[in-house]
Amino acid sequence: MSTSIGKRELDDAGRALLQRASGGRGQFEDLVIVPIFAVIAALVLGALVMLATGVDIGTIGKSFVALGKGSVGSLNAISETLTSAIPLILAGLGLGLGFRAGLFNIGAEGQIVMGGLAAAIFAFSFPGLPAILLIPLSLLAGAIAGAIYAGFAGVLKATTGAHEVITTIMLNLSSFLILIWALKQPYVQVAGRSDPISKSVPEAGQLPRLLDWIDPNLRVHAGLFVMLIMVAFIWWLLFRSKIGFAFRASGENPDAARYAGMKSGLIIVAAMGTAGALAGLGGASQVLGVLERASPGFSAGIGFDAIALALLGRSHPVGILLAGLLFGGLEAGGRQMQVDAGVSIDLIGIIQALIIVFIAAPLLVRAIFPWGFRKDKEGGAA
Amino acid sequence: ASAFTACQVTDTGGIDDSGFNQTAWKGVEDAIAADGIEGRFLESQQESDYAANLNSLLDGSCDVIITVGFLMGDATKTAAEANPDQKFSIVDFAYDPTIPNVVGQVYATEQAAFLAGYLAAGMTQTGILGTFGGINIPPVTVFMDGFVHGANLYNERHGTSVSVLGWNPDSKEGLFTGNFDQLDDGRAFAQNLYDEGADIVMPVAGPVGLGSASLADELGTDALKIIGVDADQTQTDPEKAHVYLTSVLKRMDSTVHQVIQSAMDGSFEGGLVVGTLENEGVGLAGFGSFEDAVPAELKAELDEIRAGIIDGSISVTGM
Amino acid sequence: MDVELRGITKRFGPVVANDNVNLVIRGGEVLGLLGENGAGKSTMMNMLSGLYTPDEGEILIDGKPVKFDGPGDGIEAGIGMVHQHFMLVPVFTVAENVVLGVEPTGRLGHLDLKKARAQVEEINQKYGLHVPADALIENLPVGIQQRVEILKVLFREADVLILDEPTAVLTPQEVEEFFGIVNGLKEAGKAIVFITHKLHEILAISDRISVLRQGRITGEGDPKTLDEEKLAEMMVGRHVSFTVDKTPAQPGSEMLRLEKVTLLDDKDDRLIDDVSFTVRSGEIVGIAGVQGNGQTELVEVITGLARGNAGRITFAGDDITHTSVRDRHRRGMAHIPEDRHRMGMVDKFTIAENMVLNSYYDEAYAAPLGSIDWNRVNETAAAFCVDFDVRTPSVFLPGGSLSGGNQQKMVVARELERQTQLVVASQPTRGVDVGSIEYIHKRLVESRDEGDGVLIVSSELDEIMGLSDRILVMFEGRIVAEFDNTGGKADRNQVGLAMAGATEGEAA
Amino acid sequence: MSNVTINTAGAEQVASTSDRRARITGVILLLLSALVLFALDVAPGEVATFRLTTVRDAVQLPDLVVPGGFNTIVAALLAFIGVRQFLRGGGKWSTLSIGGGLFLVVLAFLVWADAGKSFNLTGMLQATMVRAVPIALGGLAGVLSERVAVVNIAIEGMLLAGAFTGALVGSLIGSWVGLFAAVAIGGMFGMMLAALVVTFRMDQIIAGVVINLFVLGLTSYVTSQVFASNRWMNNAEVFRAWKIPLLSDIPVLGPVLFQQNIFVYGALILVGVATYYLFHTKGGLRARAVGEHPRAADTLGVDVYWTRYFHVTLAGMVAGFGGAWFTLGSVGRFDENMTNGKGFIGLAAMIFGRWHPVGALSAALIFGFADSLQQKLALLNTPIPSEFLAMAPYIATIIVVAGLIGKARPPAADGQPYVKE
Ligand SMILES: Nc1ncnc2c1ncn2[C@@H]1O[C@H](COP(=O)(O)OP(=O)(O)OP(=O)(O)O)[C@@H](O)[C@H]1O
Ligand SMILES: Nc1ncnc2c1ncn2[C@@H]1O[C@H](COP(=O)(O)OP(=O)(O)OP(=O)(O)O)[C@@H](O)[C@H]1O
Ligand SMILES: [Mg+2]
Ligand SMILES: [Mg+2]
Repeated sequence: MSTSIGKRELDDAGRALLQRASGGRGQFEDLVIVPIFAVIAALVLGALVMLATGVDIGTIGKSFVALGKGSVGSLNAISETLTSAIPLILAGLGLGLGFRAGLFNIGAEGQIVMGGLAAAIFAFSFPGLPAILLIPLSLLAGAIAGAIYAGFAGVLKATTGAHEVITTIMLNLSSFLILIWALKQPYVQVAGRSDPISKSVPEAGQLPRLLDWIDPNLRVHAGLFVMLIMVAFIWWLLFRSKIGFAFRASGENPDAARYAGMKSGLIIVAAMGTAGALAGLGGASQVLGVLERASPGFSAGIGFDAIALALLGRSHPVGILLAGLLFGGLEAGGRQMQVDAGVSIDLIGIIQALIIVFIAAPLLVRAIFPWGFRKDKEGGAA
Repeated sequence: ASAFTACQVTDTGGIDDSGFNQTAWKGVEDAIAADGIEGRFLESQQESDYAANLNSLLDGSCDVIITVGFLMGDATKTAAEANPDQKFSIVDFAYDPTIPNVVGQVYATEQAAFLAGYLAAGMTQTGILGTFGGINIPPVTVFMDGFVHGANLYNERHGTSVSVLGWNPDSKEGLFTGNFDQLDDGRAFAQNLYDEGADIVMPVAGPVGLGSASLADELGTDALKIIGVDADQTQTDPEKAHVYLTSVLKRMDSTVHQVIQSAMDGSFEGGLVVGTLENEGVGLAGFGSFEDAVPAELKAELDEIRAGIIDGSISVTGM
Repeated sequence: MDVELRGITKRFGPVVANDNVNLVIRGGEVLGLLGENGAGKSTMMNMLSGLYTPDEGEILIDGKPVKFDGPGDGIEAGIGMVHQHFMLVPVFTVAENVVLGVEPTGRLGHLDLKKARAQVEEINQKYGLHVPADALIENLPVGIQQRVEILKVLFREADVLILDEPTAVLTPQEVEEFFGIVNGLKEAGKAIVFITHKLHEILAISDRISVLRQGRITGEGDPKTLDEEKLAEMMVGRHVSFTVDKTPAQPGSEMLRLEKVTLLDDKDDRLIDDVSFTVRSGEIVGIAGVQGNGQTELVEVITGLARGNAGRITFAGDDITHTSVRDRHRRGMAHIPEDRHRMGMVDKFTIAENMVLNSYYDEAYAAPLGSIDWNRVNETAAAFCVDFDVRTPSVFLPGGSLSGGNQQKMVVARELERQTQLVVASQPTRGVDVGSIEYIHKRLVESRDEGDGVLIVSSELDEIMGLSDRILVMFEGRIVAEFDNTGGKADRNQVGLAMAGATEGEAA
Repeated sequence: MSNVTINTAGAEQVASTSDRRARITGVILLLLSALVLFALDVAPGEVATFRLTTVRDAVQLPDLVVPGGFNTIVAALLAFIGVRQFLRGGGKWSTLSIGGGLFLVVLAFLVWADAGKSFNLTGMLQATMVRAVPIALGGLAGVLSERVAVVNIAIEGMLLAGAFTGALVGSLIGSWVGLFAAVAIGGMFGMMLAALVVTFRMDQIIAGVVINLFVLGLTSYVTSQVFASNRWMNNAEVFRAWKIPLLSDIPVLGPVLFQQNIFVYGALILVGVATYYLFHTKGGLRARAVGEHPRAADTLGVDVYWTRYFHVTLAGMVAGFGGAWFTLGSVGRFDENMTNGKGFIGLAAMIFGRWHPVGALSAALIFGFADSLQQKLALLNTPIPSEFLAMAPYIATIIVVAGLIGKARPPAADGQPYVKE
C-alpha cells in the first residue's frame, strides 16, 4: 500500500474526529461531589457506631475534631499524614499497575516485607558508603527484592498458568515466616539483642527527614520524593510508553494482545516484577525512612490497605495518590482521635471502609443524597 | 488536673491482648485504685505508630510513660534521650548501658517456668508433657527452656522419664503457631500434643493459649491440663479457670506498679528492675482447682526448689 | 399472531438508535429487515423481544398494547428472538441450553434431563433440525449452534420469531437448509422477522421488506418487484456495485510459501494436515471451505499465533517458520482476524488506541524515551476513520461503542492502511453492510494491484468467487482442491462440492 | 479446468505437544527420584513408626512400621515412571504421573522425617479434616458466588462476621441460636455484597475489600470497646464432637470422619448438597447459566439480578457457618482478626478446586494435610527450622497449583457486572 502511517494531512472531517468529548457535569459530580458526600456519610455512620457502643455525644464530637486536627490540622499532622501515605502509595501504584495488566496481585504485603528486609540488610552491610550512594542503592535493593518475590508468582503464572491470586496469598503468608527466620540469623540480628530485630540502618542509609530543621519530631522523609517521582513515572509508563500500552492491552483483552504481537508471558513477568519493585520500594522507604531497621510485622498490613487504595484510585496513578493521601490522613487522624478522645483506633477501619463504599458506588451516594445531584439520566450513567 | 498521671503505650498487640500489654495496664490500674493516680493508654496498630504515639504524650501531661515490649525499645530510647526530664519505663526490655530516665523491667521467667516444668512432670499420668510457642523468639522460648529443664530435674530426682514435646532446648527448634492471634491454632496445636500422648500442655502464645484451654475444657481435665503464662489465667480466663494447673507468672503488673510508686515518691532512678522468684517479679500461681490434686510432697519439693533457685544452688539452665 | 410497533423511539445517551418507528409483523409471513450497520435493527428487535424497553411508543399484539418488563414477558407473549450474537452457554449441552428457563423437573427440584432430551428430539423431528441433544455447544460448528438458537425459540412455542443475522456465519449449504426450516415455520403460521446484510437472501426468503436507515423506516417494498441494486440504494442512499471491479492478476514473485505444514491439537489430531501452497505478489488467493476445517488454525500458523508441529513457512523468500507474530508483522504481513471481538480489538481502548494496537511500537509513532507520540497516533487514526468511513463522532470514544460493522471497518482500516507485502484476511466482511463490503473489497483489490500478495479466508463463497484469482478449498485440515479463477472462470458448483468434501473423482 | 489436488497423504513424523509434555514430566520425575534417593535417604535398618491409636483408645491397633528401605523403593518407582514417561508417555498419564509422583515423595518425606521415631497418624488425619473445615466452607462460599459471576473477596469478612456473631449471640442466648445468628449475619453480608455489586454496580473486588475492612474494623472495635470489659459476652459453649454410633468405631476412619463436631459434618454435607444443587437441579442450571452468559440467561427469562442476589446471599450464609466454626466449633470466644486470612485461603481453594464444591473441599484437605503435617514434623525434631515447616502448607499449595492444576477456567462472566441494557 502506498499510504504510510504516521504523517497524514487531515481534512476537516478528520479534524472533527479529534474533538474530545467533554466530561460535563456527570464527571464533576463523580469526582468532587461524590467524595464529599462519601466522607460525610461515612463520618455520620461512624458516629452512629460510636453511639451504639455507648460513647457519649461530647466524645464523638471531640473525636471528629481530633480526626481533622490529626490529619491536616497542624504541620505535624500533615507530616504524619504524608509519612503514612508514602509506603501505601508506593505499594498501591504497583497493585494498580498489575490490575491494569490484568493481574490480581494481592502479594504487595509479602513484597513489602522482602523489600524492607533487603533494604535494611543492604544498608547495614555497607555502612562505609556515603549517603548519596547508600540511600539509592538500598532503595534499589528493596525494589529488586520485591521484584524478584513478585516475579516468582509472575513466572509461575507465565509458565504453568498458576493463578496469581493463589500464589501471591501463599507468598504473603510465607514472607512473614521468612522474615522472622532471617531476623534471627546472626548476620542480620543486631548484636546483644535476643529478639528478632535487624541491625540498624546506618545514618548514611536513612532517608533524611525533610522538616527536622523545624522540629526534629516531624517524620516526613525524603521517601516523599521517591513516591512522587514514582507516581509520575507510573503515569508515564502506563499511558505514554510502549510497554505500558502492552500492559493495558493484555489486561483488557489478552487475546487481542497476543494478536498484536505482545508476548503474554513476558508481560506477566514484567508487570509482576514492576509491581513487586514498587511494593519493595514501599517497604524499603518505610525501613529507611521511618523504622530504621527491620523487625517482625513491620509491614503492618500496608500491602492489604494498598489493595483498597489501588481500587479506590481506579488503578490510575493520580487516583492512587489521592486515595493514599486520604488513607494517610485517616491513619494520622485516627491516632489523634485516640489521644484526644480515647476512642479506639479500630474505629478508623470502619470509617475507611465506609468512605470507600460510598466513593466506589456513586449510585449509592446518589440514592442517599438525591438532592445533591442533577436528575438527568446522562449525568448518572458513566 | 495536677493529679499524677501514668501513661502507657501498647505495642501492636493492643491493650486487651491477654498478655503483657494487658498485664502492664493492670499495674497502672492497680496504681489508680491504690494511689489515686490517673492513667491513660494509647494503642499502636503498627510499628510506625510507636514514635508517633510517644510524641503525642510528650507534651508534659504524663508523669511517667510506660512502654511495652521489646519492639518499642528503639522508639523509647529515642524519646527518652530527646526528653531527659520525662520519666520512662519499658516492660520486657533492658538497655545496656542504662539510660538515666528509663527503668527497664525484665523478668527471669525461666525460673518460674522451671517450677512449672517440675510440677507438670510430677503431675503427668502419661509421662508426656507438651509446649508450643507463638513464634520462635527468646521472650517466648525462655518459658519453654525453663519448662523443659524443670521436667528434667524431676526425672533426675525421681528416676522417671517424663518427656517434653514441642521444644528442644539444644537445637532451639520446636512447635510454633507462627502467630499470636489465631485462637484455633491454640486448640489444634494442643490437640496435636494430646494426640501424641501429652496430658499437660503449656502454650506460650498469648491469647492463642485460650484455644488450648477450650480443648482441655472439652476433653476434661483428666485428659488434658493447661499451664497458663504471663498472668494468672484463672483470673484472666475465669470461664475456663478449672483447666489451669497453674500459671507461670510474669508479674509485670507488680513491677509497673512499683515503678509508678517510685516515680510518685521521688525515688525513681533509671536502670533495671529484674523480676525474679526472689522479689516475686516472677512466680507460680496457685493450683486453682487442682489445689487438692497436687500431692503435698510435690508442693514441698516445689518450695524447696524455689528456695534452691533463689539461693543459686539450683541452676535453671539445665547445666 | 400479528404484532405492531407504533411510534417506537429508543436512545442510548446521545445516540438515537430508533426514531419513531412503525412496523407491522404478520403471522404466516416473513418480514425482511434491512439496514446499514448501526441503523438500529437489533435495537428495535430487542425491544420487541422485551430485552430493552422503548423510551417512547408502544407495542401491540393482536391489537392490544403490551408492556414487557423483561425477555421473560416477551417469551410469555410468544415472541422469540435469535440474537445476532449467539445467546448460548458454551459449556452447556444443547438440551441444557434449550430448556434453560423452562426446565422440566422431577422430585426435589431434580433436573429431568432425560425429559429435556426427549423434548428436544421431538422438535428436532418436527422441524427437521437434526441437532444432537447431548453435545456441548462449544464443540458444535456454528451452523448447528444456529439451529440450537432456533430450537430454543421453538421450544418455547413462539409464534413470532425474530432472526437477527442468522445466516452471517452459515455456509451456502447451511443457508439452503436453513431456508427450508424457515419456510416450514412460515407454513406453520409463524410470523418471522429476518435480518440480514445479504440482499439475495432477503429477496429469496421474504414476503415483505422494510428498510431502516439511521433509526427510521425509510422504505418498504415487495421482493417480487425489487432487485439487489434497488435494495442497496434504498439502504445506503447511493448506487452500490456488487461485482468487484478488477483487472486480471499479474502475479509476481512468491510472497508466501507453505511447505508440508502440519498442526496437531492436544489429542494429537491433525488440525492442519500436510498443507502446502504459495501466494504470489499481485494475486488474491482465496481459501474456501466450511468453517471448522482448519482455516482458523491455518491463519494462526501463517501469522505466527500458533506454531506448526512440522513444515516450513517462507515469507518473501525468508524462512519465518519460527519467528514471532511481531516479526511477521514488521516484515509487512497484515492480518485481519476472523473474530474481531476476541482478537481484533480492545473494547475499552479508544478508537485511536485500537488503530495502533499492533503498530504502536512503529518508528512513526516513536517519541523520546520509548514514549508513544499520541498526537501522531490520534491524527493517523482520524485519517483512517475518514478513509474507511468508520462512523464515530470522535476517535477518543471506546472502540466497543461502535456498531459491529464499524468495528470491522476499524480493524480493516488498521491493517490495510499500513505498508504491507502480504494481507491475510479472515472473514473480512463478516457482519458488514453492503456499502462497506464494497469498499473493503475495493481496498483488497487495490492492495493486490500495488503488488501485495493477498490471502483471503472466507466461508462466504460469493466473496471468494468474486475476489480471488485462485481458489484453494480446505476440507478436514487439508487443501483438497485448487481452481484457477482468472476472470471468474471457476465453477461455483465444483467449488461447492469440494467444500463439502467430495473426492476428486466426484468433483470432476 | 484445473482441478489439482495438492495434497498427497503422507503421515510424516511430527513432534506432538503431548510428547513434549511427557518428556518434561519424565525429567521432573527423575529429579524427584534423585531427591528421594539422596536427600531423603534413610538407613535401611531404621524404621519409621506410625501409630494408629493413642494409648488412651479402647481398641489398640498395631503400629504401622515402615522400614527405611521404603524410600529406596520409592526412588526406584519414581525413576521407573519417569523413564517410562520420558520414552513413551503422553496423554492423561502425564498429569497422573506427576500427581502420583508427588504423593510418593510426600510418603518418602514422612518416612524420612519419622525414621527412628513415631507419631500418631490417625491424629494427623483427624486434624487434617478439622483444619480443612473453614477453608472448605470459605471455598464453597466462593464457588456459590462465583458460579453466578460475582467475585467474592469478602469471604474473609463474612467468616470473621460469623465468628464474631457466633461468639456474641452464643454467649448471650445459646450456641444453637448463635449458630443461626452467624449464618444469618453471613447471609446479611452476602446480601450487602450483592446489593453493592448488582444494584449499585460497584466494582466487585472493591466491594469485597470494603466488606472485609468494615467487618474487621467493626469486630475489632467492639472487641476492644465492649468485650474487654464484659467477658461474659464472649464466652460461648462450644459444639463438641459428636460420635456417630458404630461408624465412629471403625479404626482410623472412624476418628477421622465420624468423631467430629457438626461443623465437619456440616461442611461435608454442604459440599454434597451444593454439588447436587449446582449440577443436577433447575436452580443450579440457572445459576451456572448466569455465571457463564448472563445475557443468554436473561433472554430466556432468567432473572439475572435475583439469581445473583440469591446465590451471593447463600454464599454469605455458608461463610457465616464457616465463621462460626472459629468460635462455636473451636474455642468458644472471639478475638480480633481471628480468621487471619483463612478466607483468602478459601478463595485459593476455590480456584484450586476449579470452581467445584468437591474441588474446593479437596484443595482444603490438601491444605489441612500440609498444615497438620508440619505440626507433626515440628515434634519430630527435623533439622528444618520451624519457620520453614510452618510454610509447608503454603509451599504445598504453590507446588500443586503450578504442577498439577495449571490454568483453570473461571465462569466466563466472572467479575463482570451485568447491565440490563
Ligand atoms: N489515545 C490517546 N491519545 C492521547 N492521549 C492519550 C491517549 N490515551 C491515553 N492518553 C493520555 O494518557 C492520560 C491518561 O489517560 P486516562 O486518564 O484517560 O486513562 P484511562 O485509561 O482512561 O483511565 P481510566 O480508566 O481511569 O479513565 C491522558 O491524560 C492522555 O493524555
Ligand atoms: N447497548 C448500547 N449502548 C449504547 N449504544 C448502543 C447500544 N446498542 C446499540 N447502540 C447504538 O445504537 C445504534 C444502533 O445499533 P444496532 O445494534 O441496533 O444496529 P444494527 O442495525 O443492528 O447494526 P449491525 O448491522 O451492525 O448489527 C448504533 O449506533 C449503536 O452504536
Ligand atoms: Mg480516563
Ligand atoms: Mg445488529
